[in-house]
Amino acid sequence: MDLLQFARGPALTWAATVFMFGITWRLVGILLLKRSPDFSEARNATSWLGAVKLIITRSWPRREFRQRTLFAQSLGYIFHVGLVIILFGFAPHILFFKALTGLGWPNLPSAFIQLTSGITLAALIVVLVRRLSHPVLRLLSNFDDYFSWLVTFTPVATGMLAVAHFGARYETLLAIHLLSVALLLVWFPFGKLMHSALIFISRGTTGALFERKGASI
Amino acid sequence: MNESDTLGASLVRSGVSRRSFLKFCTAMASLMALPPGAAYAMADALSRAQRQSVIWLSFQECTGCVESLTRSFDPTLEQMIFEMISLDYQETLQAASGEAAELARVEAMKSSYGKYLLIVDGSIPTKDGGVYSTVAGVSNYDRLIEMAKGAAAIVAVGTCSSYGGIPHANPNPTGAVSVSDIIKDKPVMNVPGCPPIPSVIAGTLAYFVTYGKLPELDHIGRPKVFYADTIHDRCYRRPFYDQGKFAKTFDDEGARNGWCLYELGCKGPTTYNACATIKWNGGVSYPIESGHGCLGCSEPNFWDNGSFYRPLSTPLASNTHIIAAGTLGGIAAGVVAAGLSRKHQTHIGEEK
Amino acid sequence: MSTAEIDSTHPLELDQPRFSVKNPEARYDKQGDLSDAQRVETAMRYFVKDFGAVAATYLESCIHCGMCADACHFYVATEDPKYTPIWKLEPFKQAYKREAGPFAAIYRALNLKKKVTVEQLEAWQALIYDSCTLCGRCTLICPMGIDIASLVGLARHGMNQAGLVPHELWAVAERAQREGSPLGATPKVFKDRCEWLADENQVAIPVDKAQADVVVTMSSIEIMKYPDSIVATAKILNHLGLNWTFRSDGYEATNFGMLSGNSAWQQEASMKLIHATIAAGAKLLILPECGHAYGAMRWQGANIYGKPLPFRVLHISEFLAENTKNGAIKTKPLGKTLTFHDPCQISRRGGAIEAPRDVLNGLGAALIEMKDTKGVNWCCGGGGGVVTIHRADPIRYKAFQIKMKQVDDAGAELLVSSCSNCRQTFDDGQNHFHWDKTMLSLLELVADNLEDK
Amino acid sequence: MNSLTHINIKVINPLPCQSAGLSGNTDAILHEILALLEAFVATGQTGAIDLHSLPLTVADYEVLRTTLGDGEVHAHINVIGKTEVRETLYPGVWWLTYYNMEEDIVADLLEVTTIPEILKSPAEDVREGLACLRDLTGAVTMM
Repeated sequence: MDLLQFARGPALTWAATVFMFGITWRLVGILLLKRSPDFSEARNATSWLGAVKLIITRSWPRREFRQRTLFAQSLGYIFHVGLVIILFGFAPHILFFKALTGLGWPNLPSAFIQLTSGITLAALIVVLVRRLSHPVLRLLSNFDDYFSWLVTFTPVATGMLAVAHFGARYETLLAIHLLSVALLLVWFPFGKLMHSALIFISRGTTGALFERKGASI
Repeated sequence: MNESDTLGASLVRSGVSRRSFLKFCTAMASLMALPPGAAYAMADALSRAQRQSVIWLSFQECTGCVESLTRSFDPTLEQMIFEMISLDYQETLQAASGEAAELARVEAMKSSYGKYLLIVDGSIPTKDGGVYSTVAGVSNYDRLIEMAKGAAAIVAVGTCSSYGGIPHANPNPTGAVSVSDIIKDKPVMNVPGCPPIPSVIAGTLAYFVTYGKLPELDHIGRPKVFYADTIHDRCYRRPFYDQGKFAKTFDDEGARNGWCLYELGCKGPTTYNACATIKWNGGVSYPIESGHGCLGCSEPNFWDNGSFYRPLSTPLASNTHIIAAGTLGGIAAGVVAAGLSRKHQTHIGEEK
Repeated sequence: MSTAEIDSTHPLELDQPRFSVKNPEARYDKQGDLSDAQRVETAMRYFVKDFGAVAATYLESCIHCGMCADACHFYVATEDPKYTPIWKLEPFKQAYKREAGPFAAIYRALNLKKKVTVEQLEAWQALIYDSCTLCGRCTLICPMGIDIASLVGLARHGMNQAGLVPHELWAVAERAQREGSPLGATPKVFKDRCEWLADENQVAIPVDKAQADVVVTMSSIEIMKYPDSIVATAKILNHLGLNWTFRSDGYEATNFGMLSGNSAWQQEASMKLIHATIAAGAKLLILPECGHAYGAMRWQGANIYGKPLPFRVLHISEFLAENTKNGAIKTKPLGKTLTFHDPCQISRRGGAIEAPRDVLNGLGAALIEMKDTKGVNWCCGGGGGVVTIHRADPIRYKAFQIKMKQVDDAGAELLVSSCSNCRQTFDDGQNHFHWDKTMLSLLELVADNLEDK
Repeated sequence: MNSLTHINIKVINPLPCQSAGLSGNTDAILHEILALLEAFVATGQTGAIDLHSLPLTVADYEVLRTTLGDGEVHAHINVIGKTEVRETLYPGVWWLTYYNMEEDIVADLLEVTTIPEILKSPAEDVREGLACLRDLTGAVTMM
């Protein structure tokens, strides 16, 4: 079995298995913890509306916070949007999803994907530099932050190299790219990357609790 | 050296003019991307060389490789290689049969011991003592060991002898292996392809006859002159790949417009061969030009790389049952973890 | 440190703009005689006890983006990264990951998250208590929607059980538990005061009526420092002709058990009010101008009681708003511009955002909103028990400068709020900076301008 | 669709083109010829360029063909398919095109030399020819 076969075969299978195993473990482990009933008289009965509202509105900062968080927010948006475009717009990726789910959709031009990848990589590097240099971020950061950055950065970088056939033979680059994705999948449930699922739960929880009280969300 | 023993002399005897020989050398040099001047040096060296003794062993194979070489559309040019070699044993082509044939092999081995070139097509079954393929009562394995001893070099023609090929494909019932899996102490060159391009077989043989050594090989034993680039690198449809224009089915608008076949499972990006440049049937076409994706036949394990129509960027197998089991396991682990935490918390509550 | 010692060597200081215990010469920021190991063990157990699904969701969700720092007045005022709100929870998070999270077994087995140490907990005392007013501004900036303030509140439970509460906060909480009030407003003092105020102001102040429709509570800060609020409350309720009463078995609305992290004390204080209201057969419990008292009773009271409360709970500003809107309270036009400081626990976290504005609207006052107002208002810096802690004064004053600038920029003639703890923090800040703005009480403003019937 | 010819396959030219279908490689080739010719004049060193190995468009070929033009010599060799040998407008620069029996180009070369090897009569052939001629004329074989 060569590297590419390993990457496309067992590596992806087991990475996906660990991914699903870890995600369900973590989510079930959190959600099944005890929950106390709230007997207080609700100000607003439709607390689920608050959950929806906060999930949507927290996607951009309130006017009052805009000035202080503009840079961080923009940076976050750039690389997140970039990742989404790359992940869901690039033809080979769509084929990947189609093979898994049977669902396909039109792809974006490859040149546009390459440009997006370049911008995303640049933004990710700025993210890292900022994390290393900003006093607050440096204090907060731990292994998870840096490793999660690495496993996000690597697939983008190796993907770009594979598309450009640069640095090694294509099958090697493709294998490395797929292995880096496997690493991402394996790490995903155990680190902060889980925020892509938890963001809805966390925002929704606060939104519902606060809407009940009529508190600011 | 007696001049009448030279290749040049023997060519003349068999009616090949020196100009046509030079033309052959020019074509071969161009094919192998040798420096343009090399054709003359090649012709010069060849005409003064002795005919190379070649012993060709066919093992677990389909004879497609020999067919490819002998039935090419352009017989005179590629087949000229047969003028340059003394094919002392080839079961399909030789006139002799039975004991006479085996005797010819032994004879050739003795007379050219240490100098003959051993060509192998077909894989070597190793299971059950190699009983699945025998010639004259001798297993392919034993015959290869025996014949490899006196060979100057070995050329594995075709994917079967190079990498095991189709007999090696899962579940590999005969325990088929490649030449290089068995022979470790001789230079082995792989000329894979199912079958290899005739000019590639001829070109690599011409190189050995000319220079007395194997050309530069890549990491899996293939001559770099023919196997340095992927089909994808040299594909005329490549610009469509770069633009992200893909045929989605074999008869859609994209297919009619000649768009890239990546999504239809083309293995061009990971297949190293010269099909896109040399092409087949005398340069007429090659699979992609005929509208079908590359199967990757010159690569190891090409038969086991999922469906020929499965795009390269997709997982090889959809092991949904394993992933589903993982998901269920995760739910179980989550329930246990939450249960333990709750129990722990209740315990603390009671302590108080 | 024993109880007697607290009373004798660290007495209350009631002659300063800010009421607390005197600044201790020697600090005792550890309570009880637990060994270090026991303190850690206790803190862990009580941390773990609190990790329900909600807290777990929050603790799992943090992406270390650091934005919460930009919402926190202590960080913005000092730019010291340790005041980043989520950093204040580091040992708490550590305990969660190690002891209660879904991967706790792995974290423990591989020691990926170290055990929390007593040094860590001591160092974090200053972050969990001194530099967090539980104002929840960070909750509004968090892109993951994590309610950081609620987590700090939970973290205080373990700290309290481990005996790691700042000296002054523990002293007032302990006194509140023992005497019924953190600042010496014992039932006797309270009753005497009401009697004296009634005489002095010619206003009926019913105490301990056996039956009443409305039970009213006060904050000890009001009782001891702003007794006019008692008079104002009485005036308004009498004006409305309601059958109301104070109850000497349930008058103290502040809950230092909650602020210091002592759940048992918190429960006891809340149950007093609940029982008193039920005993009076009242349908309404009015909470005074006190921020955390609102959160403690309005949103946690029923959960402490274990079932829905058999009466309504209103903050005085909500009560005033209801009666202003229905026309029961009529006031003389104020004719002045004013700006309103939203108390965090009532506005941002309590949900009573529009009530004070409805009241001010009824007063005919020209309300000039501050730049960041309502839910995103800057905290005064004194909530969550911080104002009692002398050690926290330097950063509290720094944070207060943000507030002063906000008020000055609004440029209104009057400054009003509806929280006596904010009010005393403002008084203290005004005194410290020799500022020209004095914080007024919304309640008193209404009472002073009542239209005679 | 009743015949294969109705299948509408358009084969496109893969090379990136700048203008008028040119890849830009012709300039490079012309400069290489110049360098080879200079070297040949100075030192007598012959040289060659294998056009088959270069990515050239149809338009490139056309430009090269018209730029180099046809010189005085145009020879045909008939061995296993034809071979065309042309001198260009620039003496010493030869264009050799080798075809197989199916008339596909198997090699396409530009040579810088006085006369391409393939035009010369090989010495052995000359000797053999001499022998044959002697046999024919009955002269005494001296070899």
